[in-house]
Amino acid sequence: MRAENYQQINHPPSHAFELNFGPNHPGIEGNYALQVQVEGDTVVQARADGGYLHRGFEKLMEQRLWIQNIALVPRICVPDPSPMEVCYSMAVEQIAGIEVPERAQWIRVMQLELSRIAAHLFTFGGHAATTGMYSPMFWGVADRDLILDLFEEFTGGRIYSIYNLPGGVRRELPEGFLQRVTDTLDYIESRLPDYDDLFFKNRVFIKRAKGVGVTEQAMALEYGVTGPNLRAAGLPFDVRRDDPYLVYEQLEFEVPTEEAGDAWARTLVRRSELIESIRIVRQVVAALPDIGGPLRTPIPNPLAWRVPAGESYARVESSKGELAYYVVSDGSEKPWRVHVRGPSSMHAVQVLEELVKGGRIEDVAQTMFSLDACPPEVDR
Amino acid sequence: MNMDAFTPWLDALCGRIDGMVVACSDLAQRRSRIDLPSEELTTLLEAAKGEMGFVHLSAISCVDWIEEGEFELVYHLWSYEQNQLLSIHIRVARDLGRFQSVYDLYRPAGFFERDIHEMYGLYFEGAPDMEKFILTEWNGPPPMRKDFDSEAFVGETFDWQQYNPEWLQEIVAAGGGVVVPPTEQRFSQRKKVDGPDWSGDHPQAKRGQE
Amino acid sequence: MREGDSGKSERLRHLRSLTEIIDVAIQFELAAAEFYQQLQPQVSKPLRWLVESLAEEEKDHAERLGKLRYHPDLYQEIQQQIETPVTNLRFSDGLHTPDPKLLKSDQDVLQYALSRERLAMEQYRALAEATEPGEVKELFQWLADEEIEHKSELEKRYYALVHRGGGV
Amino acid sequence: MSDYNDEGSLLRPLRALSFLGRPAVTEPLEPRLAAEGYRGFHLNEHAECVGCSSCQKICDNAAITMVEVPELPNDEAKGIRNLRPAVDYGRCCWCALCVDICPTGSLSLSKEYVHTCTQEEIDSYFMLPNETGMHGTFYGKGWQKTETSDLLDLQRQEMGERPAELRVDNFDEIVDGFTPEQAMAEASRCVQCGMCHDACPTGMDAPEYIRSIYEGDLEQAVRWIYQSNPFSHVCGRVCTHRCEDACSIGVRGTPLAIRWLKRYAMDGVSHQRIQEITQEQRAAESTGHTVAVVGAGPAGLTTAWDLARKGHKVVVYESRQQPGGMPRYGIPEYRLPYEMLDRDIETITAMGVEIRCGEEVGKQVTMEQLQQEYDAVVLAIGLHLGRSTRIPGSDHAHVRSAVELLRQVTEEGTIEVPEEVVVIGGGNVAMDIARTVARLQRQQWGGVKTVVTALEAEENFLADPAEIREAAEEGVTICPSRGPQECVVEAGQLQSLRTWGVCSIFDQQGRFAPHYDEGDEQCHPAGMVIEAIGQMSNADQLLGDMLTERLEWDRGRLQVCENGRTSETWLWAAGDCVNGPDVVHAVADGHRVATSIDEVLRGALKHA
Repeated sequence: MRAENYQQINHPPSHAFELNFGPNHPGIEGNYALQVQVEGDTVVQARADGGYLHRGFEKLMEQRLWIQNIALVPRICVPDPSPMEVCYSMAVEQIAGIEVPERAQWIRVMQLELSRIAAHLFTFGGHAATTGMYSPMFWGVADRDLILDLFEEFTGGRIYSIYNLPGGVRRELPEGFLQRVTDTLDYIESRLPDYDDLFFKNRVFIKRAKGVGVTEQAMALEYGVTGPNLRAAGLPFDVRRDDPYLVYEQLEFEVPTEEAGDAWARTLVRRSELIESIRIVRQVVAALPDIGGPLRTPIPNPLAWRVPAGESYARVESSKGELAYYVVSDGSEKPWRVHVRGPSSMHAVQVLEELVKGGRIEDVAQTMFSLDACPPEVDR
Repeated sequence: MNMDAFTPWLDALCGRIDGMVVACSDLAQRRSRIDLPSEELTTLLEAAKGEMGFVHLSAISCVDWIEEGEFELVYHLWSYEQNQLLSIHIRVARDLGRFQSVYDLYRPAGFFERDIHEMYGLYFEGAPDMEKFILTEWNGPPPMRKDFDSEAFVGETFDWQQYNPEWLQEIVAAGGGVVVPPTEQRFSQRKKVDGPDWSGDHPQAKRGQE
Repeated sequence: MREGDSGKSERLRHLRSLTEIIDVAIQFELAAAEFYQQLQPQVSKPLRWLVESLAEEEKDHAERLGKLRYHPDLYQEIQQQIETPVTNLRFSDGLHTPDPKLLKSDQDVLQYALSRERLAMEQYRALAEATEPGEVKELFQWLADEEIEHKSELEKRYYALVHRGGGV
Repeated sequence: MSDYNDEGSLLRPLRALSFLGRPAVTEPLEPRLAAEGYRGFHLNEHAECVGCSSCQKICDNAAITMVEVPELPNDEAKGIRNLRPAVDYGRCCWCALCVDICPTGSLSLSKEYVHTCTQEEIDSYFMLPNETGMHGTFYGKGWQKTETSDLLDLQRQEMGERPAELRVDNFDEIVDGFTPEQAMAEASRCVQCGMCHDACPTGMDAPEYIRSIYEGDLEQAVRWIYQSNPFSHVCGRVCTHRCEDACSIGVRGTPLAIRWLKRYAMDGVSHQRIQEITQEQRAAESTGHTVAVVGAGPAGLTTAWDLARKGHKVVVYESRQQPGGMPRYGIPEYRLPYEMLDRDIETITAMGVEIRCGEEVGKQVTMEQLQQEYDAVVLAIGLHLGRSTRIPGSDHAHVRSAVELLRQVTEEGTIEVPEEVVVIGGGNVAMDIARTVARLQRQQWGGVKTVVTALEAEENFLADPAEIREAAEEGVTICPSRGPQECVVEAGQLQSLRTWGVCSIFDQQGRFAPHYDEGDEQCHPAGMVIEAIGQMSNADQLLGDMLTERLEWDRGRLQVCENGRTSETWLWAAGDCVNGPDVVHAVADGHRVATSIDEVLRGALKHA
């Protein structure tokens, strides 16, 4: 909401104050607002306010050719764009009945997991910053950049890969790329003790994060929470394992959980997941040289391609949780409907409103970041 | 988890609920689709949630079938017990503009129904909050409706950036210049030609100079 | 100056012989042009342009030779007396006129024109062969080359017409 | 699960102090180049780009504007436009779909990361990419089209055809036609650039009918086809398909089989339905004007078709026993079954065109009569006479003209051929007669001994490459670069054709000027020599001396204005006799002439 349109909520004269978090706030990935009422340092009421990043993607997608949307979807989630293009491609492939060549599936897994590592590093940084720790923030952003270097090399773009097409991926990996992936993963692994020292096992951080923004399992299930936030409440559910796609069935990885469901538990789950993702990428790196074949099942000329009438609900596990695309085709050159189910639309609205209630002002930002709330996913 | 229970349950459900159709059920792909009359929705949701553990409402999708005058609502349910996704499809009249909320059964509906109300103008009765969320400052029609032309809105509301760089001035001076502006070829703006125009003389115009 | 005067008259004497050759050649070309001009109304209208263009060409050739005749360089260059070969008379052979009724088509007209050019070419070539090496021989050779040029130009038109089905 | 009870340590963060002892990470100030394959700013090889606008069509952000650059070549026949994409970097999203769809492969992206400027320099966001890039320095190509990323299908669907051994002894049509799957796949390759439309003499709406085929709506395709061509069955089979020469897919791949797609659409709709569809465009009322057309070939009948659907009464005079002109009397049936030609003609007569066969102008009826009886007359008599090389011996009775022989085959069904035949010529007519003779030889002699001698080297043959290939498959011997010198006759019997080798065929200006190697002499044994070289008309004979004299002529051909009108206000001329031989050109001409006549007649109506 623009400042000039802001109308103060009339509340009874009391010692309650109203505070606006956002739409520009360092505790938010992007632009988002949380209007909170505080009594003293305690939040008594909260209301999420979205729309600052609304670009009408779902409407736009109804006006564009099937493959043009590939250039659009990564923009729905800036910190973790790859699942968007993979999930959209999967949805289209399901409707059109396109088999994706095996090599492309492995490469997609690598892309998704690298993207998850980058996203988690980013979240660590952001989370650390909300608790006043700026070195881990710089580290998170800087180390994420090393992953972006890899993305630049194999997809052609640092953030928005636009690397997938329905049917596969757009180009072959560069010469010697897998070695550089290994090197970068080695480096990031070697950095974990540093992160532990400064962040995960930092007493200050633990004190700040423990017990903050608790989602017990029952509540998490009730509110539709997914992803690391659900696993931090003890439910070992992961789309990759339980509704598998691509070649995840052939990969070995754990689904780490925590029980407490608080900010620290969520961060610990992400830390474990990052290690699992490194493990997955290493398996892909080891397997890829032996997986030949094409990278892409050719699709008809995209200027004329008509996806047969039908619908599909494609799901992937993004760094934030269950990401799904509901795509409907009426048999024309463009989608009839694309519904993006961003995982943050659950934990960034109703859950967030609930969690900050009763907490302290200084924990609001931390709660948001520990939930890994991604506003563009909500706004679309 | 009792994986074998799902299909019999689905079959039995058809007997219990009038007009329910299992459009497809692919257990290996973990996808099933049910079509049913909108008034039976709550019955089905209660059964799914209570009997088969479909506790997770993954999403509610709305599709505007404008020519049929209907909104299609799709409830995507996931059962952590069955590891199955159940898509429940119902149709509601577009004109009516209201439908019952399932918030009492599924809290996530709070977000999805609010979103659908905002984007499609379909009001959900019994929902806790139908306030605007994303389009706080929007007073136009619900934009996701098929009859709202967002590009026309953009065209009327915003100016196209005008450029006149030196290289273009030179080309114009030499007799060239902009021939096909992007709007003409933009897929969404492309004129839909229904068929040949036989009224006039045989057209000979060259495409390159259009 | 006397030397110069006598030198000049000497040159003129030679020149007259050379110019005579050129004059004959010019006459040949002009006669051809005239022939084509007279032929024009006698052939079918669609062929007239072709006959006319041939007349124009022959006139062009004559003009070209005319320019050569008065070219000042020629005065200085030519040192040699010519014995006009007997074959010179052959020019007249080329001047026979065909029956216009036989020239029914563009192909007929072109064939006739080609035969004329071939004749002239052969004539100059024979003259060149019968002449001692020197400027005069070169002149004949040059004239022969000119006719080859005319002939090959006509041949191109002929091929384009007959073998490629295109315009003349 | 991690150790949730870990309380953490206050001292552990101090370990980070060790970073003070580590060397600092420094990055140089110079701009660094991006990775290979980075999607930077656009590069465009202007010499390769054909201005097809595919980049503009795929751009989801409307970032591309097509700008006409007058200094660049513009050649409709070759499918080259002087349009080049200009990119608005306020809109571009660097997806590189433009690169991957580019039919020529001229587009790529650079390895530069950054462009920025002040508001005053905002014009710099709009640029015309060239070979060097937007900052004037070439840093190497980043994202380029690869085989995997290429979004176009460059390979044409293989047209099924009967193998040589099955076709060489009969006149059944050779090609099978596309299956629906093939047609769909072939149609899907089209990028709708419209180069084909611009190159087509009659401006066929090929992009539209290809799209209709792709959409499975063959009736709509037929509608689009009939927008510009009543000889749709004929052109779907034997058109010289200049459209395919201009097709931008053909720059790197095989051009779309536009002609076969047209054939597919026409064959896919019943004859009955085609007639119904074409009747949609018939004028409701008659104008009362009458037009006579001389010659029932493509030009004449197209004129008649156009005029008839506009409500004029049209009578076509045809000297031969059947209408169709060259498609019937010049094209062998294995390429164009008479039935398909008959269908086209039936569609035309169903529009109300009356065809009077066996009425030869100059004999049964005179031009003067036509002038008096009709409001306008169209001369569309084609080029039905074959030229002769007039080499020595070419006046022998067994030295024949190809067009006459082909006509004889059509009229009589077959002719007797000797065991050895030599054809002179390298065009499609030469191939037609050679392959016809080959079939007859197979029928009459059990084997093929047909030799084609042509002045041209094989790469310069005027004939379609497919024709040459198929002729060779059928046993015809192709002898390129042979110049005919003499038809050798001994004791009144034709023995052979004597040829010289051709060392060069064009002069420096590209004009036809064969040079022979007289030492390279061959004698091709021949019981018959067929001359398949130039063609001509007998317009002046048909017109009569008076009219011939009255009319204006241009280089031996009837002089017509751009609309096909002669110097006589009542007389128009169309087709091969004006433009030279080509069926689709004749159709185009027919339209042009009909439009002109219609305008004149309507003008007369207004003034009357």
